[in-house]
Amino acid sequence: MTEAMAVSILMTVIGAATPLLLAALGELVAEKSGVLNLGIEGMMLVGAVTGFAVTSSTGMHLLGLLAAMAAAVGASMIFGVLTISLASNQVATGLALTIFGIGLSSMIGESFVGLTIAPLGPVFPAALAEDPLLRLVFGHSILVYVSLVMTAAVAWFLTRSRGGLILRAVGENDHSAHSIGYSVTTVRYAAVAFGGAMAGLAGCYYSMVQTPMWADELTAGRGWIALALVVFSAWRPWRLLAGAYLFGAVMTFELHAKAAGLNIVPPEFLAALPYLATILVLALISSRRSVGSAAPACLGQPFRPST
Amino acid sequence: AEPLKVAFIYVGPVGDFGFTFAHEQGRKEAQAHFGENVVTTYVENVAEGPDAERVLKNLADDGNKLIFATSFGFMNPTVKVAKRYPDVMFEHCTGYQTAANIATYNARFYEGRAVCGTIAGHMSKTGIGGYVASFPIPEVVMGINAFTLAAQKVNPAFQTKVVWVSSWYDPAKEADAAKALFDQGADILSQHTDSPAPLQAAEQRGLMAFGQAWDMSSFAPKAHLTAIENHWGGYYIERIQAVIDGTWKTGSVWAGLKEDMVRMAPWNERIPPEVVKAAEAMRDGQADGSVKIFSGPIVDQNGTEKVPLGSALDDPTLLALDWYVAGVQS
Amino acid sequence: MTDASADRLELRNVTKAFPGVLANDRVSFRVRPGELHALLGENGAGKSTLVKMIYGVQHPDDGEIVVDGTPVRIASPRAARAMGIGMVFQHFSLFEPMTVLENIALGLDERLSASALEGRIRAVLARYGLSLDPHRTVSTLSVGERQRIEIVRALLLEPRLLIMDEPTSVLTPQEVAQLFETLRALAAGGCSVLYISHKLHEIRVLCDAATIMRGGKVVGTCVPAQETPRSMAEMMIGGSLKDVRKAAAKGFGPEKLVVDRLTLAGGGDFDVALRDVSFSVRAGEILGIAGVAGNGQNELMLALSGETPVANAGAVRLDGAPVGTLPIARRRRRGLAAVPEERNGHAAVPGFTLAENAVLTARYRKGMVRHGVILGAVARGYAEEVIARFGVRATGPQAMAGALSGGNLQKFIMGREVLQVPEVLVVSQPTWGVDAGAAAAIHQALVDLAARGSAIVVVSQDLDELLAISDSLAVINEGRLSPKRSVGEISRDEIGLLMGGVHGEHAGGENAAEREAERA
Amino acid sequence: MLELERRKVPSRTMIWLAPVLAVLATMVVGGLVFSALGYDGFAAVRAIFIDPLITLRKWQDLGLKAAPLVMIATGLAIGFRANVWNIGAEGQYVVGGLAGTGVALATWEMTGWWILPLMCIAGALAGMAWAGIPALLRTRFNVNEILSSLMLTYVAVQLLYYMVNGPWKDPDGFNFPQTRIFTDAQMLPYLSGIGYLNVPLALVISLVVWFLMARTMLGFQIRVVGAAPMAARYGGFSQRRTIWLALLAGGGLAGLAGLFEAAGPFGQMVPAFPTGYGFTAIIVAFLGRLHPLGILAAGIILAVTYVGGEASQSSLGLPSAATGVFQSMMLFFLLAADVLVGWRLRLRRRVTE
Ligand SMILES: Nc1ncnc2c1ncn2[C@@H]1O[C@H](COP(=O)(O)OP(=O)(O)OP(=O)(O)O)[C@@H](O)[C@H]1O
Ligand SMILES: Nc1ncnc2c1ncn2[C@@H]1O[C@H](COP(=O)(O)OP(=O)(O)OP(=O)(O)O)[C@@H](O)[C@H]1O
Ligand SMILES: [Mg+2]
Ligand SMILES: [Mg+2]
Repeated sequence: MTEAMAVSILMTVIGAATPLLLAALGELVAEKSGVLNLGIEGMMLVGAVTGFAVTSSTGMHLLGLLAAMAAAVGASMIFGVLTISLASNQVATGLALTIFGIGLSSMIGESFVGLTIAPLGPVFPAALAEDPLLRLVFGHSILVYVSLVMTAAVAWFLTRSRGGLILRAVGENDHSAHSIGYSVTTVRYAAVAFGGAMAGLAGCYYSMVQTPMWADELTAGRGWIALALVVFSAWRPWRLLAGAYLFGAVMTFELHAKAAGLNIVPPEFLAALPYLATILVLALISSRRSVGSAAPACLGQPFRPST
Repeated sequence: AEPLKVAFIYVGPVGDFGFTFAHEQGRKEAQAHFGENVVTTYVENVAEGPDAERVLKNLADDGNKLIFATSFGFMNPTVKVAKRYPDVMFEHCTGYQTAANIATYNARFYEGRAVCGTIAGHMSKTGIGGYVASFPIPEVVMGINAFTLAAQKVNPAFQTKVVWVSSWYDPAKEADAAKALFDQGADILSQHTDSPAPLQAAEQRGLMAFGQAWDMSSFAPKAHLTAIENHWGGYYIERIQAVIDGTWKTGSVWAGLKEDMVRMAPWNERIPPEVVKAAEAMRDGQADGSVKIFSGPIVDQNGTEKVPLGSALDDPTLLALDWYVAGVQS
Repeated sequence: MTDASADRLELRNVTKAFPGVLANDRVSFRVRPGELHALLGENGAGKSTLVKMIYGVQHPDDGEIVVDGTPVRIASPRAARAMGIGMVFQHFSLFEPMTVLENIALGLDERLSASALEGRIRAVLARYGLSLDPHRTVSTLSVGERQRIEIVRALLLEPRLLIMDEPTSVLTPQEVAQLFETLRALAAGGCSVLYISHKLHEIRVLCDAATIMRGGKVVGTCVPAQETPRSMAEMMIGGSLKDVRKAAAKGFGPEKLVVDRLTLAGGGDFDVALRDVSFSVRAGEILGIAGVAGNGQNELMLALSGETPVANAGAVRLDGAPVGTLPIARRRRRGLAAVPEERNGHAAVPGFTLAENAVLTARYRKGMVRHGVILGAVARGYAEEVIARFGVRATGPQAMAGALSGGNLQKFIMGREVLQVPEVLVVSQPTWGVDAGAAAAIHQALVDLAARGSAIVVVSQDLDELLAISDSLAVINEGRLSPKRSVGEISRDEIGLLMGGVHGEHAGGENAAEREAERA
Repeated sequence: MLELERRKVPSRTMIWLAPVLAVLATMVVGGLVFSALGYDGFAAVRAIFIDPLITLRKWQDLGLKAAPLVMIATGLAIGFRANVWNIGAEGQYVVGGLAGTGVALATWEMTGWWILPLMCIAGALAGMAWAGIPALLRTRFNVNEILSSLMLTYVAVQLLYYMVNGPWKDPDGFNFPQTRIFTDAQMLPYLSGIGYLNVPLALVISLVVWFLMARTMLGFQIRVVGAAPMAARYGGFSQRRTIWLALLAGGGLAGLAGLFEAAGPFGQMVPAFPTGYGFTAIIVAFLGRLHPLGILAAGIILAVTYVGGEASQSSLGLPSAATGVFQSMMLFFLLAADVLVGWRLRLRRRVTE
């Protein structure tokens, strides 16, 4: 294997991991505040189509990214109003959000099918990324760097900042947080909105970087994998990063194994591999340390303060 | 007179820019051709199976006299519904069951694949072609073989590496599959999945690829060398006219370049003139019947001679193809 | 700005309604600076609601709150804290997986660096002679230590009004004494304390003044030192209090329940399991088990009831037969009933009707199930019987358990078990947070059940309760049970020492040592 | 200002009224939104929600579509009641169909009354086995069943692809990935005017589950574990056993539903077998508020939107995505209206300000 080839494979791994990482970071923060949002896939699609549509109409990538975040935050607020203000069941609401996102994005995207945009390319000048190894450092789109910076930011926020302390407190014991004077509702809305914004960015990764186009169900179920990664990470940002890259590697391995003609196992088995691997790792992680203690205690519980 | 009602059912969204999109273009062409004399409607995203059966039945109930079922998986539902509506005509795309009121039609996509193979044989520097494939059905197997055989006529050492993505449509995975193929040495890509994602991957790497079902050059102006276009409009016009004239009869049509059901999209400027010439020779030869891509000798992956010199694979064998020619790595 | 002569707090006609309940009805009273002021009342009298409004968690519908002579609107706990009002809640407001430091930081509005905060915490601890490790995780702390977090959190604000809602229900007598010293020191420094408790003898020794509430209204005031617990209780319930009638001691019957060297490996963070616990209870006997929360009571309850069967069948014997490995339903069929301390969600399902809650434990002994099908009429009949015989205030067997007040639900639960006439009944905290009237009724039911020949084990942190109803007593500490003694033979002080871990011959583990160090 | 105020006891009226309100709100808001998008919104509402109900010949379509949804949702609701979140019914449905197919292929060219029952047993057992994996993972390794059941769905689909592309490919099928067509002995009886036998069976299953949940210890156990796990342990019900029970019930019914589809409308196994019933059933379960009879109604409502959605494509040119938008909107409104069960809206004036 040449150096260039190794770098190229690593680039593919990073590409597969980045949107998962983005979406999962948002979900991690939402879950830390006690909200389980199963609507990641729906928010990603809304973000993906909006990002593409706006970029395609204006030619400005940045505007596309911002609009995508705004649209996905909007979608997340439907979920927020229902689960936070109206205390509805989070599992059902999240699923409904996914179905809604699939339908809505398809309707918005109808007139953008068949169009393409200039992909959101590397941020650094191409000259910097000529050497394969440097390419590994400087050859990515802005979203890759955002995902890394956000991992550090979320890790810092949760463990070192006062806001993070409050967020964790709300997810751990909403009633206590309320009675010592924190607004559970506000904190959760903020966390859900953050989750939406990140899912929106993740969606853009598909529609603006990976495959600069719009087509129905462009994300093809990646939101669910992001959800699994959060549990996999035991709600820790750096472990999430590792998980996303591991998962990206497994998915890339599957394709390389096939391209290399490694046909000792049926292709269907390779296709099922990422899912089997997830289950296996979940089993290992969950049994070793009790995930019960890692999971925010109020995760999925509705909260209503008495006034 | 009452306009004739004609319906289409599609397995995917009309916006897939692939297989279903091409059928939809055919429908629009027919509608434009007949104007007010014919009313065409469609139902998209119909799941193969009971849903298709119900949709077909409802379309028949709604007074449609001719119904095009445009996916292989609609075969059994079509057969069931056709039994109950003997005076409605059904046209099933890509299947093999006919009846008094069911005709089948399909395109010889492999002829287009052979043209792509010719170009690949000339243009590939590494001698390795990549192939992003969906499922190993005869249609796909046939295409892989035709592509490889044509390329080997130019470059006998040509190899085709196949990645099965187990999906007709998963852009992110198709793109990653394309990248994996490039990383393993392929520099030219063919696909039998429906999204333009592999083309975009080729564009980003500065490599080459062929479009699927429709001219996809807008997605990859540099990488897109040509595409195999599915051109259904002519057939649709012909069959609708037959119903209007009362001359509709069942039958099995498997048409290709000759009948204009398969077309090649415009050649990319980067293809050198002599390669264009070779490609056009391959295209025109197949159209006039002078070139048969599946003529012997053909050796399969294990080295067994499948087709001896002097003979060619017949249609029934082709339609059940399940082995790969030597040089295919799947 | 603040008038030195003004009351620290004055309430004027404060009113608060919840659907169907007028929780506070024109409540007015005053608290002087430096005063230790008690707020008394039956369950549901409206005490917690009132103090939550003073702390800004809830807001009055009507009336006025005056702090230091100025009428104020207290929008939030943060606003309350800014006015110098601190509060220790009836139910802890702590975050289990976080450290003591983080928990305290959450209760402060100032932004302090971790080290500055730690310094301040240590200063407060030193000033009031309290001990607490700021770096421990809450989930590893005992109940007493947890409460200290809340107190430190309040003290750090240097409050001028400290509200304490039932702070002592989980503390040892020694810890209570220490808390009182802290409060007196605070009061001496000019801080007013508004103190809610059901433990009337504590109020007598601690408080300078008391306001008594009933049904959301203020019904009187008194100077506790001049009253007896009984007289105060009678003011609270607005009638006379019945004593527990105990039949003249006749001899006990045969041994019903024998626990023989019951040992449980510790699980979880707080490593208190059971070590060689042995005791026996005879027919007609009530055995009280005293101890500070978290010393193995829960594990003992679960092992006795069968909620978590133990490995050694002989460790628990019922009428001579080993039942240690049997699950709870099988033990119940053999006549062993149990009532855990938490009523909502453990002893009863809040979202189920009373009839369904009857099915929860009485289905076999009361024949409520045939061929796997629930006989609804039988269940309703039994629930009705419990309601009638135990004076449960509920609309009927179809009332939701969650719609009952805590005391009434507790009566229902006790009645549900007692009317099955179990051979052995094991109860934990039978009257926790229950007012005097309901408590008396529950105590009477236990005594009567024993008189009919059942053996009863009562696990409680309330020494007065145990002394009032038990025939014999044992103390649990760090998973060890002291030998059983007849109630007449043992003094309060002795019990207090045993609860603190002083066994005479053995000085216990680290915790006990720590506690002793504190006492010194 | 308008405030929500907790009711002492959940409102019985609202339990029934909320879904009705939700459907009405969907029609009104959906109509307005689609009009704003440039479609004939109210004609769309009529086509999607009303026409299938008033067109007699479409009733059979409704039954066909509703039967699998109702069966799967009924099983899932058992789990949801126990706080067990099996969202992988789609996978259980697929393996149920696969197991039945396996029996059908093994009994090829045999006849006998026992073949179909054997297929049913195989389908139900396979669904249970597939759901048993999350149960085992949850009870043994503490793995969240939401994720494991979902991941297994993708695995089941790949298993299906493998079988129809490989060992079970119809030898006379021109190498297309599909199995032989089942023989008459392997097919579910077709009752003219009603549909396949699974339609009446779905009704029977609803009633049976309703009785089990409302009247028997089994249902009691599941409800207690869901409502208060500690109380369940105290009552002598094992949570572990309930998790198993809940997942097996959901998996078994999904597996059976899969077999019914394979041996009914499909009549063979094809790659297009997974149709999303397993996911839609989750919506049906909630729309039916986890009550077997409610689920029956909800299954029919969803079937109406599907059938109506297809019709509106050819009649009004509405895109197929519109159906999903309407369905999710309906669920959003239901979840919002649900608040009224436990809470009441009331006007409250602030006295102190
Ligand atoms: N959050 C609530 N919503 C509606 N009603 C409530 C709520 N909390 C309590 N109640 C009602 O108020 C009454 C008293 O309940 P609560 O549990 O506060 O009793 P309590 O009198 O304080 O008794 P105890 O101290 O024994 O718990 C009950 O009738 C109950 O229905
Ligand atoms: N959030 C609420 N919603 C409805 N009713 C409530 C609520 N909080 C309290 N109540 C009711 O208001 C009344 C007063 O309750 P409160 O908790 O103030 O009593 P308390 O005197 O503190 O009782 P306890 O001694 O049990 O602590 C009770 O009837 C209670 O049920
Ligand atoms: Mg109370
Ligand atoms: Mg209180």
